[in-house]
Amino acid sequence: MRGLGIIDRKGAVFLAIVLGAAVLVPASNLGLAETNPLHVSDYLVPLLGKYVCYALLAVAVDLVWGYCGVLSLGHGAFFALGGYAMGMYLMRQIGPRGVYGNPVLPDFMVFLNYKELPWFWWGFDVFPFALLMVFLVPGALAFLFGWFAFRSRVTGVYLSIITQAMTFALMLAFFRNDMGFGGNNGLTDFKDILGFSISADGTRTALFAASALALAGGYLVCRALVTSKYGKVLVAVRDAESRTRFLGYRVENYKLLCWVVSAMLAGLAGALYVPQVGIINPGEFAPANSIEMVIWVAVGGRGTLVGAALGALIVNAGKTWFTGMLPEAWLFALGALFVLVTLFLPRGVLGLWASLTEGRRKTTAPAPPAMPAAKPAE
Amino acid sequence: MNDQASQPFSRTHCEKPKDCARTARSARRLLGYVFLLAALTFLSGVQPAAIGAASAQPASAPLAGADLAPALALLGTDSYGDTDAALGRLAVSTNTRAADIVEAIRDGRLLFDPQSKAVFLRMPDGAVTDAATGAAVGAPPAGLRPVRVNNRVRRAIDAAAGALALLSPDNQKRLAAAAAVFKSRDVSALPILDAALAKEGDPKVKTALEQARAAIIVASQSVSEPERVSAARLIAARGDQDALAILSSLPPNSPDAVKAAAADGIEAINRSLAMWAVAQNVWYGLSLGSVLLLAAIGLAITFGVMGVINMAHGEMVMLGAYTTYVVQEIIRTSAPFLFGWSLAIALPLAFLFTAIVGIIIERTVIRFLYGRPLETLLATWGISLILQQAVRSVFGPTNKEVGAPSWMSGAFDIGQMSITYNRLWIIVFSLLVFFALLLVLKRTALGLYVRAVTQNRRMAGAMGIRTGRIDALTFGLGSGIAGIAGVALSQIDNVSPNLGQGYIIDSFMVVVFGGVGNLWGTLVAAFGLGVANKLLEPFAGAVLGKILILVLIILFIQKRPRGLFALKGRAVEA
Amino acid sequence: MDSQSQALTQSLLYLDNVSVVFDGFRALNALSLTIEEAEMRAIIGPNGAGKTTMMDVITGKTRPTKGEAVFAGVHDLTKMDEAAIAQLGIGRKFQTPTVFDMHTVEDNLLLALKEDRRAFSNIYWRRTPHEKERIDALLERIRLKDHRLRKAAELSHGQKQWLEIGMLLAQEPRLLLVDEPAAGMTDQETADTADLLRDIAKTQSVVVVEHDMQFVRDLDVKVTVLHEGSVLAEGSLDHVSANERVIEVYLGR
Amino acid sequence: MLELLGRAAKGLGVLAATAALAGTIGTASAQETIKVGILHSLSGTMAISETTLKNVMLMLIEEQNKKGGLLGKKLEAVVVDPASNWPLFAEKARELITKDKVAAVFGCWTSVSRKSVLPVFKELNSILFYPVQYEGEESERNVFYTGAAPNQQAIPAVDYLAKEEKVERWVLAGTDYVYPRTTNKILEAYLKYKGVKPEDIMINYTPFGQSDWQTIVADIKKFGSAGKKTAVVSTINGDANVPFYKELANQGIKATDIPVVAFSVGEEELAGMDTKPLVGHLAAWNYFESIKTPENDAFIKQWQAFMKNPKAVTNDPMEAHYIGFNMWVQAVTKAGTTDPDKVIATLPGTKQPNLTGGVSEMLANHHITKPVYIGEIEENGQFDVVWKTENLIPGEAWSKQLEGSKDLVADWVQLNCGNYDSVKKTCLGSVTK
Repeated sequence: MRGLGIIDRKGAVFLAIVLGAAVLVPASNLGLAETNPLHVSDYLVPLLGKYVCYALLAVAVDLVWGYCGVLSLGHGAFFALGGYAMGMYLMRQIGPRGVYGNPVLPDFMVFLNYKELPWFWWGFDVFPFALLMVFLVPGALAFLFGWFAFRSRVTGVYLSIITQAMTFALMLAFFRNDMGFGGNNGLTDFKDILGFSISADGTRTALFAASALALAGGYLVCRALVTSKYGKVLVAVRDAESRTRFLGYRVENYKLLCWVVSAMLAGLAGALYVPQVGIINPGEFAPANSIEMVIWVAVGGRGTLVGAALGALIVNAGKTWFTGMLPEAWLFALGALFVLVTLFLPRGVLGLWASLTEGRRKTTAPAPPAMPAAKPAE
Repeated sequence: MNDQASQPFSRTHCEKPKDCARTARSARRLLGYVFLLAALTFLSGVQPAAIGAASAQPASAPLAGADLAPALALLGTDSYGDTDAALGRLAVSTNTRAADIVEAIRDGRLLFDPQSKAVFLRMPDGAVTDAATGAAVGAPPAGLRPVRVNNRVRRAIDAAAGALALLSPDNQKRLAAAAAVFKSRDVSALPILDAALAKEGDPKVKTALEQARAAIIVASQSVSEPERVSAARLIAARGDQDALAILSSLPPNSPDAVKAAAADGIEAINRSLAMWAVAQNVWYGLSLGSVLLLAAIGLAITFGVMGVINMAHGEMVMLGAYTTYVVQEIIRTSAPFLFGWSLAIALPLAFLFTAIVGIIIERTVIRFLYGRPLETLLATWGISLILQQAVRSVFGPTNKEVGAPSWMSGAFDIGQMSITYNRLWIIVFSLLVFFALLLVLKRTALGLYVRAVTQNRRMAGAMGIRTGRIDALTFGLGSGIAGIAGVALSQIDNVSPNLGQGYIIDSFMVVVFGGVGNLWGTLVAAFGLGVANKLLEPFAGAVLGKILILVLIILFIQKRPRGLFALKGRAVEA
Repeated sequence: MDSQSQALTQSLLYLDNVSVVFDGFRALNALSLTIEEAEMRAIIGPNGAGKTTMMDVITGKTRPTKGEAVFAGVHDLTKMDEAAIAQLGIGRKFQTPTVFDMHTVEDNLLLALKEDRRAFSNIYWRRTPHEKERIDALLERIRLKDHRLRKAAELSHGQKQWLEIGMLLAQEPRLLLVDEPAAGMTDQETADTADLLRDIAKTQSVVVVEHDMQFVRDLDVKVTVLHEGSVLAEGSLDHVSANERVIEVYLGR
Repeated sequence: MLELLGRAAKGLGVLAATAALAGTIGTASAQETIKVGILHSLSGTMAISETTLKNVMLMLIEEQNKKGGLLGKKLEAVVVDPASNWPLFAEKARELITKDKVAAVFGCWTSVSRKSVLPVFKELNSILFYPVQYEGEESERNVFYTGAAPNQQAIPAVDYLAKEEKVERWVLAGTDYVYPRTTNKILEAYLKYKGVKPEDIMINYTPFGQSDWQTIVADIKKFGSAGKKTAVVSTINGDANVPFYKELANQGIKATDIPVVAFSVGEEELAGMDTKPLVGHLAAWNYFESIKTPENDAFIKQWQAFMKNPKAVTNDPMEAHYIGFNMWVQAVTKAGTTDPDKVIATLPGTKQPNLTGGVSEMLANHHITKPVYIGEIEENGQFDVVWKTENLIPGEAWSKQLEGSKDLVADWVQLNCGNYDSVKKTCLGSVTK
């Protein structure tokens, strides 16, 4: 690859912060006393960990939306599938410590009278296999879906809506108890991961660090893609798809590649998210969630990977804050935030920062055009 | 625990099955006498006194010339068992007030005094009278409580009323009575049935009576075999679920001929029912489709025509539903007589209200976002959150009651398929809305401007069309239609702040599936998906059915990337 | 068709009896046309004559309802998609200039260069000196040397037209389809464009669709007049402009 | 106004948190008050049911403060909104316990929300009072279940129908999640044990928020017309009930033909329906607003005053919170501290008069004794109690009817175990830390 050439100034700052957090947060949580002003409380660590996972997810969404013009309203599906893969591993780790003390079957299977483990649960007690599935399952779904959709040139809002249909269908399917994924209750009450107790501070901080590293890694992967000639073609596809075709590029392959990569990153985010929040259930497939992910990206600034991560952080921190601060009225605040951002920061928070610094130096981030992605046929 | 506290359970003395059984049995026996006595009275106009003698059973002796007093005494004890028994007595009472009292019990207008156990009857006009005499009571004692009714008592009421009605001069009443007997299949009803049949003039009622009679004799040992066979045939001719029930529940010791006849009947009925079932499912599909259409049609304007990814669409529907609620509340409190019209009144108001809300949204937010469809998604999503929370804080998070006017409740049958009125009306209504909208867009100046603006904003502007205003009006129109959809949906779904969320996804599916910007596409898509869904449901079940539909949509879009009715040719790429 | 097409290998593009129908409307009606190697052809005709549709058929954007479209005698264009046809060596310039606004002039050309088009290999791509030379040469030729690092969006209309022609050249196609290159250009630019095209036509075949009669005259090549989806007349400009029907339906009096 | 105080303090707390987020000083909030966490969704799909419970808790706490608070300190309610989002429930629980240092939490409605917070309460060793009827099959050291277990609702209801209505044919209709699944499994086993033939039982599951009931209601009608008396046992979840009953009414199914007994439909839900067509359908609960006792009358008055709404209704989960809160108050007073371990140890055995004239007791399995009432829907949206159990029924954590759990016992007093296998004589699974 092109080594450090892919990191611009913005990216450098971003990576510095993320990697810094990966080291400092655990250090302060474990090393410093509760009373120390710099101590990061046990409450904050998993919370920050959750935000970081969301940030990675947002980066994944931004890759397909910001650079390839594919607005996915179904990325929650990939996120959740990655989460379920990890969740299944964690369930198997419980072993005989379930309430029914069944060494093999998770509790929900015991009371649904499963006699033995369904085939699709096989192997999930082995971490490497589970980890493989974290990438493979979302990747495979994305490949299948994208292969058909891009080949038959489904674009714009039509594509967005069928991605939504996809996640909606999956949600209904996973809600069914007959599916063997725990139905509405999903997978929960995890005990430990890789032998470490999931509720131990050490594990928590380790998970946070892992998430931070994953975010940094994911960012670098996306960055490598978008700064390559491949990335230039992607942007070309976003801005003038048919023109790109007439230049002889197989647009569908270009889309498919970044679609699958994005799905896998989303899956990874989900896998890191589950052990930190302690539950995965079909609610994660809800179309509303997928819409929110898009909103994080828009708030942060589309087409700038850093902005996506920033947006995820802002919106979710805001959510945490509002739901505690004004439980009755927080939706007003959140809704207002979305409206105001669209009206006054068309290029998101980062866009604002960019336009402030524009005077001195041009931002290298390709600012999104008047978003052609979802133009209904007129 | 004071006696007031123990009140509710004093009535539970019939918990021991023995008691219940006894009361039930006695009730049935009494019912028998009712028929018998009534029959006799009817045949020979002898005066009541003679009747006791005529019916020689000793058990009936206390009933002879039954007077209201014992019944009323039972009614004063506030116990379901007694009430049940009392109804039995009332039914045989020749006192002209009996019917009124039965009716009063049903309507909860029969009151009793917990202390004196005296029973009073509140007339529909509110005046309290002495139940026994009907004489107006100047100062009714305080703490009167209505005689309470439960399912068991309700059944007794129906039975008694039905029994009396078999000979009522009113055709409808006789018809209902016949149906009631058909249900109860009480052997002791035979004599009066025969009597009624003998004098029955109305053919419709006659068949009903005959079927009731057949239902009884087909299972009775005391009837000759050929008669029972023909009875079986007669019932089979009904061809409906009830007939099936009777034929399939024949006593095992019935003669083979009867059994055979029943078997043939069952087979025939099942065959016809299977065919009707398909028709029924199609109907269900159509009515589901009409709901989808209603939900989507407003979106077909704001999203389909204007290209605004309007996530607040569902909330417009919700606002429409709440408008209906408010209207009904006002009517309930200030003008109850208008209730039948509540929906009619709500429609224009809902349209205006949501349209205005829509226009405000358009002017304050959306107009800055044209040409940036995805920002509209973001902003309208925010708006939808705000609207939901607003409704939640104004009306509270719980469901609100929206009543159905009488003309929208109930059902009627076509062959073996039952059509509920509210579904029927909703289908009709959705089509009306659709074609009205079509007219507006195709025939009016507004429609012309709308199409002009949406097709080429700059050109339209150049031609002096005030595009801003047209945008506002168009969005208002779309929102308004969503509003009136809400009025209809309030009849079949929750009226709660989450109402809209339930429809937004389906709406988008329908509009996109039909082809954005094509109203006809929306129509076909809505009904197509509805019917497909309902035809799948019996085999796949509700959940899998829906999943299959979604997969079907995904695959279909592969074949037609621009929906059902996509514009072809250069225009698309232009 | 094969036996036939074998016989036609010498002609670069061969359209025979091509018809295209959009819900009842005949955009092309039994159109037949052949273009030779290194030939420049001007296509004129009133609006809706089917000029753009013809280009759509050649570039694989539209499938003909019936008829043959054969390239270099062997490739059946009706069975290939845009990308494949472009890789065969057919370049197209649109009526309204479509360049990648978000990319620099240089990158626009880079993306057009005749190179590996596969997604994966483009991830590991590094710029080669050879590519640089070619881009420099192209910039020279389309007179955008000083604008190399500007965003295409910032170019003037004429410059965009030229950039797009430059991208066309970068593809090194055997056949160029050029749709109204002179539209919205100053007279000077128009003249320059004509020169450029004539220059190109020395080595590659060019099909120019144009309304501007003066421009067509400047090109001074064989002219085909389309009307209602089929060829109305063919020959030198003077020859066709003498044609009664042509005058009637197009040039007018 | 107390709520405002609560919010203000909350605000400070959260500001502190965000400050800590920025790496600056995080201040622990003041300790003069005893904080009580309220973890009920105020937005999203569950707000419909849970908002009332938040309000009733605020009322109870206000009441307690009027009585002089607890251990000489005032109680302070800490309200958060988990927004019907299950992971958010866990996060908020953690926030309440670690940041706000609440002494106990009253909250959750859906099983999944409870499941999602369980690990948090176990890890941080705090107390959760769970006020909703649920599927059982659970007993945790840190959780006290004040709602009904299946044996306190479902089975008595079925017995009543079999006896009083002579029902021989059963439709078990539910929303497809764990509570209906378990309840129906228990009922199916129970009915078969009672000699009901398999072909006389029809089980049907529908997704959440099912709004088109045409087909299913038609099926029920069909199933019901087989000559035997039929009843529907409904575990259909809140939101889907309205369209379900509306469809019943439209297709002309009256309570006298096919009665429906529901476990999730209370006064609150009826308030949102046109009850005229529903008259006679039943519900099984441990509390009905219509029950006449001095305690209940007082409670209703207080509630309507608190809500400033003379039409405000009360329901079963509200009573559960009433019982649970008062039990907690007793236990804390008795223990003289809010320290979780001491309170958890003290709670079992605590007796608290419920609102319907009985005295509920917290059992060793952390469930409570409750009376069971069957009510018929009346036109005025209230229930007419038609049957009640002779005495209070102790809640069973583990169902006797289910294969997996029939041998399990929960006893936190002697055995200190939530799932003790009485056959293997071992405490299964993970013993709590």
